[in-house]
Amino acid sequence: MVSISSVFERPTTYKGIAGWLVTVDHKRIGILYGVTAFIFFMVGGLEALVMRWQLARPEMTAVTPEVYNQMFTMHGTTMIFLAIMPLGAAFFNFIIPLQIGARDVAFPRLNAFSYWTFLAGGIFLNSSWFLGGAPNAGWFGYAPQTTKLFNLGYGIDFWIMGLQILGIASLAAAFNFIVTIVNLRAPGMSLMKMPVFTWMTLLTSILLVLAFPVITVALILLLMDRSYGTLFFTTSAGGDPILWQHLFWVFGHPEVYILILPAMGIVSEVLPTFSKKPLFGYPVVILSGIIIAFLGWAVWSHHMFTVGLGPIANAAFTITTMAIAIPTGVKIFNWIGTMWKGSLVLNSAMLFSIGFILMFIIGGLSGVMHSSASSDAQQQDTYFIVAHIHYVLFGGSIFAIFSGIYYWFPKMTGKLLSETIGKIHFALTFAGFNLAFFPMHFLGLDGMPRRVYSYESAMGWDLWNFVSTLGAFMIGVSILVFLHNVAKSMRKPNDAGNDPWNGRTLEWSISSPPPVYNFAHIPQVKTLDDWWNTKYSGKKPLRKVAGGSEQPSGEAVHIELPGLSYFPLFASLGLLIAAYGMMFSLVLVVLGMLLTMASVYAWSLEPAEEHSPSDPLSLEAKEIASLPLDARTDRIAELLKSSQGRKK
Amino acid sequence: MISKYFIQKLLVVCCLAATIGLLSACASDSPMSTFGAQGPGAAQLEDLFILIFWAALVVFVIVGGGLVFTVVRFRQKPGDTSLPPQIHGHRNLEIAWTIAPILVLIVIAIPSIDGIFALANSPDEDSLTVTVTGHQWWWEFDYEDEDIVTANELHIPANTVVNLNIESSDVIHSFWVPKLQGKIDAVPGHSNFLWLEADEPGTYLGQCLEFCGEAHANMRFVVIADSLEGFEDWKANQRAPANTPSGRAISGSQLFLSKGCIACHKIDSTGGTIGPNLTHFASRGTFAGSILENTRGNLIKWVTDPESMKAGNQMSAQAPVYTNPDMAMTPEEVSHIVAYLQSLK
Amino acid sequence: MEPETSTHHTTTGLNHRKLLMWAFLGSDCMFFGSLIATYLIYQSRSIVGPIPADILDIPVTSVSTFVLLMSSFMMVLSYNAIGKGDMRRFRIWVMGTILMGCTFLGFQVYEFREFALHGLTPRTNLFGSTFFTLTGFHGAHVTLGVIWLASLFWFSYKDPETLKKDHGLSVDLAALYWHFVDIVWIVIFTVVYLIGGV
Amino acid sequence: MSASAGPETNHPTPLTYFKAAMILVIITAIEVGIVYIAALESIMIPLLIVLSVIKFAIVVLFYMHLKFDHSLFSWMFFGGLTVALFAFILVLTLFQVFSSPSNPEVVTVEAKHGEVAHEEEISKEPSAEEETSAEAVSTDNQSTGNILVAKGCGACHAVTDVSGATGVLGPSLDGIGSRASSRQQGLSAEEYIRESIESPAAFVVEGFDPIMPELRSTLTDSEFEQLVSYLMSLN
Repeated sequence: MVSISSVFERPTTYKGIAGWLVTVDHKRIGILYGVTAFIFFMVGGLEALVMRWQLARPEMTAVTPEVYNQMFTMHGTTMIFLAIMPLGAAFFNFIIPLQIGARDVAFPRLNAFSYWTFLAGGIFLNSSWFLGGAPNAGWFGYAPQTTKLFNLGYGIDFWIMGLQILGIASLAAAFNFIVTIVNLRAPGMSLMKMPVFTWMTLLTSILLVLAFPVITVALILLLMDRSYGTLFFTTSAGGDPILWQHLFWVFGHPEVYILILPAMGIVSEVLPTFSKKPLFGYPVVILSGIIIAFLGWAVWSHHMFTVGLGPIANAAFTITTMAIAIPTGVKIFNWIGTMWKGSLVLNSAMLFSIGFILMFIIGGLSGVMHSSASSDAQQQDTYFIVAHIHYVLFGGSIFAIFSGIYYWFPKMTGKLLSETIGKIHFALTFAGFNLAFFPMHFLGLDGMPRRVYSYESAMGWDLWNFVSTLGAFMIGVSILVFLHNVAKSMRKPNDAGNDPWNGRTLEWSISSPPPVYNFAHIPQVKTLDDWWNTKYSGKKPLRKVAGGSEQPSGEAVHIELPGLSYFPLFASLGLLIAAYGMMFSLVLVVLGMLLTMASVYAWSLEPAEEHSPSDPLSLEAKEIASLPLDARTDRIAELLKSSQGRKK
Repeated sequence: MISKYFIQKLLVVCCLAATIGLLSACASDSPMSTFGAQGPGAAQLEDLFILIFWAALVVFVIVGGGLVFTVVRFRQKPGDTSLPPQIHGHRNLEIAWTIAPILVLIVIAIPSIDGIFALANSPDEDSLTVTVTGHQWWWEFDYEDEDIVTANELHIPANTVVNLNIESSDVIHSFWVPKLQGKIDAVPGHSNFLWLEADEPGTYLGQCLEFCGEAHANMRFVVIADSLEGFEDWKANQRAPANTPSGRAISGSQLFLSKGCIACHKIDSTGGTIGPNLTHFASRGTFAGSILENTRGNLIKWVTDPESMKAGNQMSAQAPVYTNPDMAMTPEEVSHIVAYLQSLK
Repeated sequence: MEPETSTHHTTTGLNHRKLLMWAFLGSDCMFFGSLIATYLIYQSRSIVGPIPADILDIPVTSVSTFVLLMSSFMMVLSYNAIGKGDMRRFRIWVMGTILMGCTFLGFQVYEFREFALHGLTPRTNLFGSTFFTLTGFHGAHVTLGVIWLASLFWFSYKDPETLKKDHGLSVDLAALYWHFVDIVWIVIFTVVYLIGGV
Repeated sequence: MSASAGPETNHPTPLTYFKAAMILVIITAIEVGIVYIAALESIMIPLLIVLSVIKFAIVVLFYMHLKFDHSLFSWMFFGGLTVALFAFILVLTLFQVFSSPSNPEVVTVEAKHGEVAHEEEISKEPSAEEETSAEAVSTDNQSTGNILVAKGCGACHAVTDVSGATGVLGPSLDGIGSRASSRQQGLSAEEYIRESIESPAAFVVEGFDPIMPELRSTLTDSEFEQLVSYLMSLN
């Protein structure tokens, strides 16, 4: 095949920044996702602190109402699309191929494209602060507040185009993980032998590919209204703002499960490991995950109980919403069942998981409180709802993500995080979180509306707002403690070993950090928790510590790895340029789209697995593949050691 | 060991007691609190919430307590490296804890659905009807049968059902008087229904609850429940034509025309409908989305520079006196206009 | 046009790219579902005319529908040809599909122009907004399909052997996309033109 | 190369494809026929839906060869389709698309806008005018006269026939449609009116103060067009 290499030499470098720019390795992409998303998480957190500062006392004037509106819009949008979702994606990327015994994801270059597009969307969205003001109509962007008639600036256009770009990134990633999980499982790993985290990733990806097209359409309608004068949300022409709400929440509710299902998956990995027991009722946990994912399509109107859908619709959605509590409750009981009679190792990862369950119980119960449409008439759009979503998304998702970080950090870096600092981090987070968000229940029941930049002392909301602000800053401190922990760990030599937690799933069977090709030999899976069962099946694994998969197989394997590529990066860059063009210049739109299209063409003509002969990785992989099974493990350890030397 | 468990259980109980104490403590002092309902609508919702709250609390104590107990009881003993029993599940137990939440949910679902229909159906459909229109950022109350249009202050007779048609002229707002009834959104192009009833004469705070733009936080209103006679007096006053100005108010009334205020504000039958109807402005206790007390000092500040009193308001953005330097008012002109406004009893 | 990581073992024995295509088509159902639902909600809510019955031309659209259905027929024949390694027939049928796709797009351009002349633009009323958006996005899908097929046509000269690989997988994927665009039109033709247009 | 597009031998022959194409064409012809047969009006919609579902199924099963392929593909496609059908039928139900137009909530909304497409007499009316006027703007004077009042113009400007427009602050608008063309050199009546609304300070009639507020931003494009064409009609 005549490759474009005549024009464009295929990248070969793995070193330095250039190595990261052209990488297609799922582990590197996972780390990129994690680091980028954590930075956005801190940006969103700073926005939250600005808001809490403004609300610490009545009638503060730290920010203007307009800036405050931009703050809460960007806080919500950032946390959902730029922090929690991509932090989940970081784990998908790093862990899923390892858990299912694969060399990489199904489409490595598409995976790189997902990351770069996500980064482009994040940069684009946040650049709005410097280009005429951030979006200011809430993360839900209700029309007609977002139409040109009521919102003239560029902010909403940034929001629309930013979400479209992030939608492309999320869709590409979700398709990738569906195919990966369906098609790249190790031999013998049937669906019911898949780790729970892998299951929840599959469900999340399915929800994503079904939910995102809906918001894409809604955003297109809004964009056309704003840019081309269509009438979808122009009420004087008969346009109906309720249509926006339906489209938004048909997407928005599954989106909530997109945020929480990976968290449930992480917790379902951490609890059994540190209880030294299998997950209690594995099939039931999977089934309730499936039920939650699909009931999610029948409950969205509970976000709209007060828009006047009529009593019959409200009653119907009350019942479906309450029904969600059943599979959720079942999961919680199964988690407690997992710990029951276990031998619980209460380290940082486990503490965050236990904290997750406790906070999620509170968030779930306050959710049941306003699943009742009539009770919700007194709670909708008050701080009670703010408390609820933070108990679910912070007490839920973020706690689980921290748990996942403490759990998998040794696998990702080869280094253990400090347990002492980890426990301080947990204590600060737990206390700060409850201090910040529990009082919001009181504020809501006392009638404090959401999204107000100020309040009067006469309303009687002073005390709890002040307490809440204290808690918020405590969370801020806890993040600094966490960063300190990471920084400290990164400076010490590798000390984790391959399997520091006596893990259950395949990722613990290989070295930490794993070699580029993950498994020198694709494992054969016989049971659920295969690695654990291998270890305890009577015949002790010969070289548990040395790394490398032990399951022998007669099949001769030729390690082939995806080739590096420039084009995912260029395709994403084109999208970014085109998005700016949508606002400032048609020329940029054309240039950006041309760049993207050219990159996609070049990409599809570029063979997936071709390596230039000088590619060091290719040589390495070929060398490993040629070794006899016994010798591979040692060679990998050697290579890893020397690659670390090279880095310094 | 046992004493340690005891202390931890005690801690849990204390936390819960504190929670309940806090819940009841915060109920009293806020004028917007959803506790201490003052009308039958809000009272039903409050009863419902308290029922759900207790159900939730029981569930929390059982499940959360169970979790804490499990964690404390089964934590790894120092030096213990043995494997616990490997239990994979227990079918009957799992069926039991699937059914248990269903039962709890049925208990709260029935009164919830009852509440939904109670909220949607007026107990007295022929009673006084008011059309409420949300504007950025103030509320208009139109008593169509009585030929009265007012703003930011909804007068109702106490002990009487009042039917409200909730509409919007621009973006989505939400009408909420927590002491009297649950909220409902004001959606442009739709007409939503809500009914209210106040047990006693009094003043009840309300606020827009759906984010509606820059001055969302400053879009409040009050519901004033009058005695039956008081309400009749109020109606009679509101129906009367505006007072004829005298003294300084005469020049104020001329400025009201020449400065273009009339383009948005109606007095009697002339004027626009973009801003609040000012025919009986001086009879209202508050203005500017009910955030400012209707005093001379506040009025002078407001008419001089509305933006400083309520950021984002439409008047400072649109009225030529604020946008066109040639049209700006002198302090004297302001005081004349305020005199005129204060004469509109 | 090499399938990614094709030489690897796959759990189901199915090709990655084909799985991806079907997942995408499942997802695209939600995309067109949203647009069609928007159309149905708004079709009778326009405040000013023209309304669908005034302006939709069923006979003309029936012809363009026929064209699109026939393009699907040709597409399936070209897929059949590549499966048998018959490159000549493949080129004939795929070119036929491209031309029919272009004809369909021509009809759409004619229709849009005609409507604009009769006072219906996306800014006229809700019917205009939803109609142009729905059929416009369908047209965009057709355009993308035409570009895709044209690339395959070009590729059949450049590297015919790769194209024949895996029973013509690359053609199969393009064909699935093309047929999907066809079935979306089947729904639009019924819902917008036949039911809504009279 | 173990991963293939599926067992090719199972796929239908060109003859099957041809038969499928013929069935598709015949069904399409029947569908178009049904629309023009008055006798079938009452069952037209269900009939059309059934026929298009058959067409849909033929293309999916034969042309997209789901009938012969791995069942996983069917799961993926019909899974997406099912969720789409479920969610959007629910949405359409909530918007009462399937219920009769006499439903009270629909009437509130539609009565406001004064037109229901199902009620033929009303909806056909503007269409007759459509033929002569390319501008899709209703020319019902009274209703656009109302816009004058609703948007506050009537507070300052008077129009004899409109009861709410009695203001004296600004010039009377009677006959503006014919007068406006002579007001400003080089500007047509329509251009003058547009300019005057968009930037009120541009031309101030002698004897009046420059106090007209900028109200263009409170009007939607279609409202603005209605207002302009209404003013143009005042001769």
